[in-house]
Amino acid sequence: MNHSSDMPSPGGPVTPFLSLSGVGKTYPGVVALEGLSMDVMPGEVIGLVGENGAGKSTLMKILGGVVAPDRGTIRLDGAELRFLTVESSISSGIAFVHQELNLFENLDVAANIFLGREPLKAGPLKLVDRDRLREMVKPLLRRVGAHFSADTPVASLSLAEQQMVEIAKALSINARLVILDEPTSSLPLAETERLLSIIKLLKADGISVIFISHRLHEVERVADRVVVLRDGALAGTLAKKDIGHDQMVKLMIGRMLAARTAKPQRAPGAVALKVSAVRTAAYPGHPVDLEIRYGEILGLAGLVGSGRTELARVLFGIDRSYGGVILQDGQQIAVRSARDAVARGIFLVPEDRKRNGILLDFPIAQNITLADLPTLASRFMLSAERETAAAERQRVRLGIKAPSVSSRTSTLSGGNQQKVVLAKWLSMSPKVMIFDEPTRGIDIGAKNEIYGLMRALADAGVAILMISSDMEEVIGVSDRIAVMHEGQISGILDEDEFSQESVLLLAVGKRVK
Amino acid sequence: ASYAADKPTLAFVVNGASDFWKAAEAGVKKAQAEMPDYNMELKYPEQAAVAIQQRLMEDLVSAGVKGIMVSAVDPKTQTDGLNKIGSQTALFTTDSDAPKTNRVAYIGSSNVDAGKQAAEIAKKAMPDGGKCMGFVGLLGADNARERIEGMKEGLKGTKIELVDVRGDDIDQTRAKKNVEDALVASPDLTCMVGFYSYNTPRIYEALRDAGKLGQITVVGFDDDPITLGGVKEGTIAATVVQQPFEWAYQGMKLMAAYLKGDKSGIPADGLIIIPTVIIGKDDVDKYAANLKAMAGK
Amino acid sequence: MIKKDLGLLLLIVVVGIVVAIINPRFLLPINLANTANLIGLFGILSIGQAYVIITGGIELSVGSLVALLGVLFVDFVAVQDMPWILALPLILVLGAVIGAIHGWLITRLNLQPFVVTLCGLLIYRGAARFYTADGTAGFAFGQNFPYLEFLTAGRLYGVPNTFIALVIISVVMWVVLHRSVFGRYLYAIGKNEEAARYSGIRTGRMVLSAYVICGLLTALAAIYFAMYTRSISPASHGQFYELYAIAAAVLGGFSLRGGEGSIVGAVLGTVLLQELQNLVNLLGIPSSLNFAVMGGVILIGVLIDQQWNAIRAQRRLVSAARQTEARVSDEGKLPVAANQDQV
Amino acid sequence: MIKKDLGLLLLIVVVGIVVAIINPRFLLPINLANTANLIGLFGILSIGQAYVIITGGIELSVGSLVALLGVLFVDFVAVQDMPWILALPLILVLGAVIGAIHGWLITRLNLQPFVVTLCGLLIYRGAARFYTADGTAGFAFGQNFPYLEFLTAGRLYGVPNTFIALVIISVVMWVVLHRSVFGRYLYAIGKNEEAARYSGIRTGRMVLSAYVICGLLTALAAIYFAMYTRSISPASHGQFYELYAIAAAVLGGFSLRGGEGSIVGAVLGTVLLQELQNLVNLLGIPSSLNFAVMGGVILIGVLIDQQWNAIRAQRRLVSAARQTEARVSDEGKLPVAANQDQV
Ligand SMILES: Nc1ncnc2c1ncn2[C@@H]1O[C@H](COP(=O)(O)OP(=O)(O)OP(=O)(O)O)[C@@H](O)[C@H]1O
Ligand SMILES: Nc1ncnc2c1ncn2[C@@H]1O[C@H](COP(=O)(O)OP(=O)(O)OP(=O)(O)O)[C@@H](O)[C@H]1O
Ligand SMILES: O[C@@H]1[C@@H](O)[C@H](O)OC[C@H]1O
Ligand SMILES: [Mg+2]
Ligand SMILES: [Mg+2]
Repeated sequence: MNHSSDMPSPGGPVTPFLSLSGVGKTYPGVVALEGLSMDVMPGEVIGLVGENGAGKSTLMKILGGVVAPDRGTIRLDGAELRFLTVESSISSGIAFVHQELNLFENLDVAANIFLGREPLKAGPLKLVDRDRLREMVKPLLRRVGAHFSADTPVASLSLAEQQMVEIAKALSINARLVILDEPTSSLPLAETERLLSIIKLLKADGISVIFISHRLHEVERVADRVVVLRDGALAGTLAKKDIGHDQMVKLMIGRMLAARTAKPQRAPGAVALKVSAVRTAAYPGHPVDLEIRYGEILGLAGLVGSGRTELARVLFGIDRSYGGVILQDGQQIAVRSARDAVARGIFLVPEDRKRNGILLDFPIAQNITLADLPTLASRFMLSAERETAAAERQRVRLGIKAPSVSSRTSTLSGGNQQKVVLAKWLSMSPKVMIFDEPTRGIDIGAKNEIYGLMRALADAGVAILMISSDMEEVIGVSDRIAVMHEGQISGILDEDEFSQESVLLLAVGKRVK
Repeated sequence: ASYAADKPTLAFVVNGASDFWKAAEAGVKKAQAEMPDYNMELKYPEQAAVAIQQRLMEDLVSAGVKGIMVSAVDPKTQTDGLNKIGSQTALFTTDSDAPKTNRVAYIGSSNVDAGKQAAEIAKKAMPDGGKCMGFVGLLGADNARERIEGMKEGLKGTKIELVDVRGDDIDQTRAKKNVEDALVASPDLTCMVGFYSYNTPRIYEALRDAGKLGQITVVGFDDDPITLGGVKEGTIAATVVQQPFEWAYQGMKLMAAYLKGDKSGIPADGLIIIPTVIIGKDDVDKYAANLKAMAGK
Repeated sequence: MIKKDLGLLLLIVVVGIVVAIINPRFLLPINLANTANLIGLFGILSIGQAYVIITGGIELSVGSLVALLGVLFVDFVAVQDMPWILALPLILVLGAVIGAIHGWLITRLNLQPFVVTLCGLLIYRGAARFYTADGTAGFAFGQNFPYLEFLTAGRLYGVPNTFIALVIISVVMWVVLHRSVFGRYLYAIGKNEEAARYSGIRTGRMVLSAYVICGLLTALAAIYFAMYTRSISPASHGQFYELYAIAAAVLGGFSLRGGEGSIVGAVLGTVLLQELQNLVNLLGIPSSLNFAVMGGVILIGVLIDQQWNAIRAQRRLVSAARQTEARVSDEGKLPVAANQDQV
Repeated sequence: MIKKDLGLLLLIVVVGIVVAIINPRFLLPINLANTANLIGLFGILSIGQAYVIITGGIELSVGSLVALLGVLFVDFVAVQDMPWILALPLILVLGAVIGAIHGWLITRLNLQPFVVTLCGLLIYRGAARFYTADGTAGFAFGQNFPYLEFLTAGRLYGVPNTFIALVIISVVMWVVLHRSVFGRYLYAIGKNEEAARYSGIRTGRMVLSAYVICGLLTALAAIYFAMYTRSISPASHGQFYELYAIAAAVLGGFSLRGGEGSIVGAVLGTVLLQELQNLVNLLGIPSSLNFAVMGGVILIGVLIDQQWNAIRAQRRLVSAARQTEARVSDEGKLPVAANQDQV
C-alpha cells in the first residue's frame, strides 16, 4: 500500500485519518464500550489511558479488525466502512501491537515479522523470497535496538525481546496508524527510551500513533493529546498543554490519588532467603549471590534478558539450578518443585500471567483457591462454601472488579486478572514473596493498591523480592535495589544511593562511583 | 528363525489368526517331522486383509520360500496377486480355492458342501420345520457366503428357513451380544447356526446364560472344544467339521513331492477335496480322541 | 447433572421410545438387562478414558490392553490353574502398572500421550498374540468357577452385576472427579498445565495417577469382557474399544483439549452407543451399517450441542446489546455487520 | 535436511545393513522393489496426514476412506464400466470433497478434528460395507486395463511407479510446505491459531485446504491400494492405515500439537515402518510380533530423540558452567541437586 499521495495538502483543512462515532461493544454482562467517538489526525500521537477494564484494548481490537463492534461507524480517510477485518485493517495501514503477545515460537524472527506479508519470488507458486526477507528485517531490528539476528527462533527469546519483535513487526507495515497496546509493560528503561524515540520518529514521518500505557509519565512525554476512558465511555480529552500526571489520574478515576508509596514501618529483620553461587540455565557460568530479609522489599532491576526471571524460577523450583546453595532461615534447602517452594512459604507471582498465572477458563474463585485447596478441603473433599467465602474475602480485599467470584477469569481485564493471581497467594501466609513484574499492565489506581499491599506484607514481616523493569516503581517502592547484569548481581544500592543513573550504570555492568 | 539357505522352505499362509488353524499347525509339524530336509512354517498375517496377506507372501518369496500354500483372504479377486506369487514359487491353495489362478492345486473342503451338510443337520433335528438365525464373523468373506448359500440350497423345499445372518467382524463381544439380541428380537426362533468356528461356542454360552440350552436347535461349524462339548451334551445338534490338519499335513507332503518333480499326486482338475464331516453325538468321542492323537499330545 | 447431560439423557429417552414403538420387545427386561451388561463393560472403559482425557491426554491402548489382560487372566485361571482370587488382583495390579508406565513416559520423559499409547496399542496387541502364539485363550468345556462367574457375569434380581459395578464405580469416580481436591487438580492441569504447576500442584504425579486409574479400570473391564466372551482371540479381541470409550466420553461432553467433561456424561455417552448397537440388531438393520449409525449419531450429537451453544451465546449477546441500546442515547445507526470467523 | 531427519536416515541404513547381513536376500532388487512399492502407497498417506498434523489437527478416517474410495473406484471401473480416465479424477475429486467437508466442520462449525474424523472413520467404513452389501469389490478374472495398470501397479526399469509418484509428490509437497507462503501459514496456524488470525491470515481457509490436500492424497493412495490388492473387502481393507500414517509422521518429527515437522521426516518415517515389516517377514520373526516390533521401534525412536535433545541441552549448560567456573573464584560448595520434573 502506498498512501503517501493521500497526505493532506499543506494549508488546507486536515481531515482525520480515522474517525469513530458512536462505536460500542457489549459482552455478556459487561458493556466494554459505550458509543464512543474520537478522531485520529495524521501524524498525531494519542495517549490512551484509563483504568483496567476501561475498554482501551476493546477499542483497539475493533480498529485492528479482531473484534466487531455492535454499534457505530468507522470512517477511514472520510470513507465510511461497514466494518474492519484484520485484512482490511492491515491494508488500510493500521499496525497493531497487541497487549498479549502473538508470536509464533516455531518460526524465526524474520518469519514472524513479515507473516502474512512475505516477499514473494516471481512465479505462480507464491514461494517466499527468503533472502529478501532477511534483508528487509535487518534494518527493522536495528531500529528497535535488538541484539538478536533475523533467523533466531522466537522460542529462545525472552518476553522483552519478544516484545521488540512485535514492535518491529508493527514498524514493518507501511503504516499510517500504529497502535501500541501497552508495549512498554515488559520493557526495561533503556528499551522503553528507544521505543519512545521511535514514536517520535513515526510522528515526524506523518504517521499517527495510539499509545496505551499505564506508565503515565511515558504518556506525558510523547502524547500530543490524551484520551481518557472510564467504564467504557469517554471521560475526557486533554490537549497537549493540559497533559499532566494528576490531570490524567483525575479523569481516570474521578478523584486525586493519595501519596504513592508508604515508608516501611519497621526495620528489616533477619535474612529470610540467602542465595549463594546459584547459577541459572540462561547464565550457567555466572553465579548469583543475594540476601532477602524479612520485612523488606528488595527491588531487582536489570536490562532485558539479564536473568532475573530465570533466578525467580529457580527460587520457586520451576527450573533447576546449576550449582550453588539456597538457605532459608540459615538452613540449606532443596527446592525441587514449585510444590516444595509453596510448602516453604516461598510464592511467585509470575511475569507471564496468561501462561503461568491463571486458568483463564476457570471461575475466579477456583483460581484464587487453587493453591490453597488442601487447607480449604476436609479430607481431600472440596467445600464449595468455604471456597466461595475465601475467594469472596480476597475479591473484596483486593477490589477485583467482577460481577461475582463465579465469573470466568477470562472476562476480566488484564489488571483484574493480575489481582486474581495476587489473591491466590495472599490467603496463604507467605514468608517470601517473589513478584515478577507485579504491575505489568495494571492501572495507576490498582498499582497503588498493589504497592500498598506489598508494603503491608513487608510490614507484616514478609520478605519481598520485586523484579521490575519500571524504573519509577523500582525506585519508589524498594527498600534496597539489587541490579542484575548478565546473570550476576552487579551491585546493591541502599536507599540513599537510589537514582536512575546508578541503577542504569549497574544494569549495563559498570561500577557506581 | 531365519531361513537356512541350504534347505528349501515351504510356507502355509492362513487368512487370519484363529484357533481353527491350530490343527493345521499340528499338521505342518507332523509333515516337518517326516521330512527333515525341508523347513516348514505356518504364517499368520497381522490382519485378515488382502493387502497384508499379499505383502506377507511377497516377502516370503523374497526370502526365498520355494512353495506356498495359502488360504486366500479373497481368492476371487486376488487373481493377479496370486498369479504373481505363483509365477515365482509353487503355489497351492487351501480352505477356499482360486481356480482361475496359476495355482498348482487346491486342497481343502468345499464350503458349499459344508453348507449343505449344515442343512442336513437342521433337517434331521427339525423334521417339522423351523426358523433359523445365522451368525458369522465376516459376512463378506467367500467361505461365509458359500456356506450360507450351501445351507440355503440344502433347505430348499423344506419348512426350515434361514431368516438372517448377523455379522460381528470377529469381535467376540459382538458375537455374543448378537445372539442375545436375536433371542429378544425374534422370540419365534427355533434354531441357530454358527458359521465360523467361534460362533457356535458364543451361541452355546448365550443360550446357557438365557436358560435356553436344549430349547433351540444349534447347528455348528468346526471343532471348538465348547462346540464338541455341546454336541456331546446334546445341546448342539451336530457340527460340520473341516479337516485343516489333513489340509496341512497332506498339503505339505504334496508340495514337497511336487518340488522334487513328482506330480503324481496332483489330479487333473487340480482339486483335492478333503470332505467335511458331520460330527453328531455318537461320533464326538472318537473324533476328539483322533484330534488329540493328531496334535501329538 | 449439568445441562449438557440432560440433553444427552433426553436423546437416549427419545431414541428409546422410537425403538420401543417400532419393536416393543426393546423394553423386555431381558433385553434391558443384556444391554445393561454391555453398558457396564464399556462404561467402565469410558470412565477410565475420561480420567485421562480430562488431563488433556488420551489412552489409545485400551483395546489392546483388554486383549492382553484378558488373555493373561483366562490363561492364568483356565490353563495355569491359578486360583482366580489371586489372578484377579494380579491382573488389576498389572493394569495399574502399565498405566503407571504410560504416565511415567508422559510426565517424566515428556513424550506425547498419543505417541506413548499408540505404541502401547501396537505392543500389547503383539504381546497378546505372541503369548498364545496366535491361538485362542478360552475356558475348556465344562470348566466352571461359580463364584467368579457370579461376580463377573452373574445377575442380581435380574440386574447384571457388571452394571451394578458400573454404578458403584461411577459414583465413586464422580465424587473423586467432581468433589475432591484431586479432581479439581485434574481439571486445572487439563486447562493449563503450567499454571497448575506454578500453583504448587504436583502435576506430574496427578497426571500419572490419572493413567493409573485408567489402567486399573481397563484391567477390570478386561476381566469382565473375558468372562463375558469366555474366549479371546488376541488378534481381534477388543479391537477399536478405545474408540468406543473415547467416543462415549466425547459424546458425554469431554473435550479432547482437556479440562472439560463430567462422569455422568461419559456414562450417558456409553448408554447411547450401546442403545444404538442394540437398535441395529432389534430393528434388523444390516450389520454393515452398525458403524455408520454410530458415527452418524455421534456427529449429529456433537453438532447439535455445538450449534445450541452458539445460538445461546448469540442470543445472550443480542439481548445484552439491546438493553444498552435502550440506555445509551443512540444515533440510530445501523449496526456494523459481524466480521469474525472469516474463512 | 535437518538433523532429526539425518538421525532417522541413519537408523534406516543401520537396520538395513543388519538385516542384509542376516539375510542377504533383503537386497534382492525384487525385494527392494516390493518394499518401495509399499513405501509409495503408505508414503502418500503419510504426507497427506502430515499436512493435517502440521495445523494441529488429525485425520482418523484415512483407513476407512481408503476402503470406501477403493470400493467405489473398483466398482466404477470393473462393474459400472466407467472409463478409468473418468473414474480416476472422479475419485480424486470425491476425496477432496470429503476433505473439504471435514475442514468445513472443523473450521466453520468449530468441531474438534479428532471428533469429526473419528465419525468419518465409522461412517465411511459403514458406507463402504453397505455399498457392496458386505461383499467384495474386485476385478473379474481376465478384466484388464493395461494403461491404468501400468500407471498404478507397473514398474519403470524395475522401479515401481507408485514409488516414482511418491518421489514427485514429496518434492512438490516439500516445496509447498517448506518454501511457500501457504506452508509458512500452516506452521503459524499450528503453533498459534489465534495469533495467525490476528496477522491477517485466513486461518479457516488454510486449515480447510490442508484437509483437502489430505483427502486428495488419500484418494490417490486409495486408487493405488485398490490396484495393488485388486480386491477390496470393505470390512477390513485399510483398517488402521491412519495409525500407520500418523506413526510415520510422528517418527519423522511431527508433533501432534501442531507446528512442527518436515516432509522428509514423514517419508523417512514411512520407509522405516515398511523396512520393519519387511524385516519381520524376511527374518522369519513370528508375524504376531509384527505390531510389537513396530510399536517398540517407534517408542524407542521417540525416546532416543527426546533424550538426545535433553542430553545435548544439559551438556551445553555444563560446559558453559565449567568455562566460567575456572574464571570465578569458587567456594567449592556442593551443587544443589537437580530439581526439575517432579512426579
Ligand atoms: N471476551 C470478553 N468477554 C467478556 N468480557 C470481556 C471480553 N473482553 C473484554 N471484556 C470486558 O470488557 C471490558 C473492557 O476490557 P478491555 O480489555 O478493553 O480493558 P482495558 O482498558 O484494555 O484494560 P487493561 O488496562 O486492564 O488492559 C472489561 O470489563 C472486560 O472484562
Ligand atoms: N526458553 C529460553 N531458551 C533460551 N534462552 C532463553 C529462554 N528464556 C530466556 N532465555 C534467555 O535467558 C536470558 C535471561 O532471561 P530472563 O527472562 O531471565 O531475563 P529477565 O531479566 O527477566 O528479563 P525480562 O525483562 O525479559 O523478563 C535471556 O538472555 C534470554 O534470551
Ligand atoms: O477361515 C476360517 C473358517 O474356515 C473357520 O470356519 O472359521 C475361522 C476362519 O478363520
Ligand atoms: Mg488492555
Ligand atoms: Mg523477566
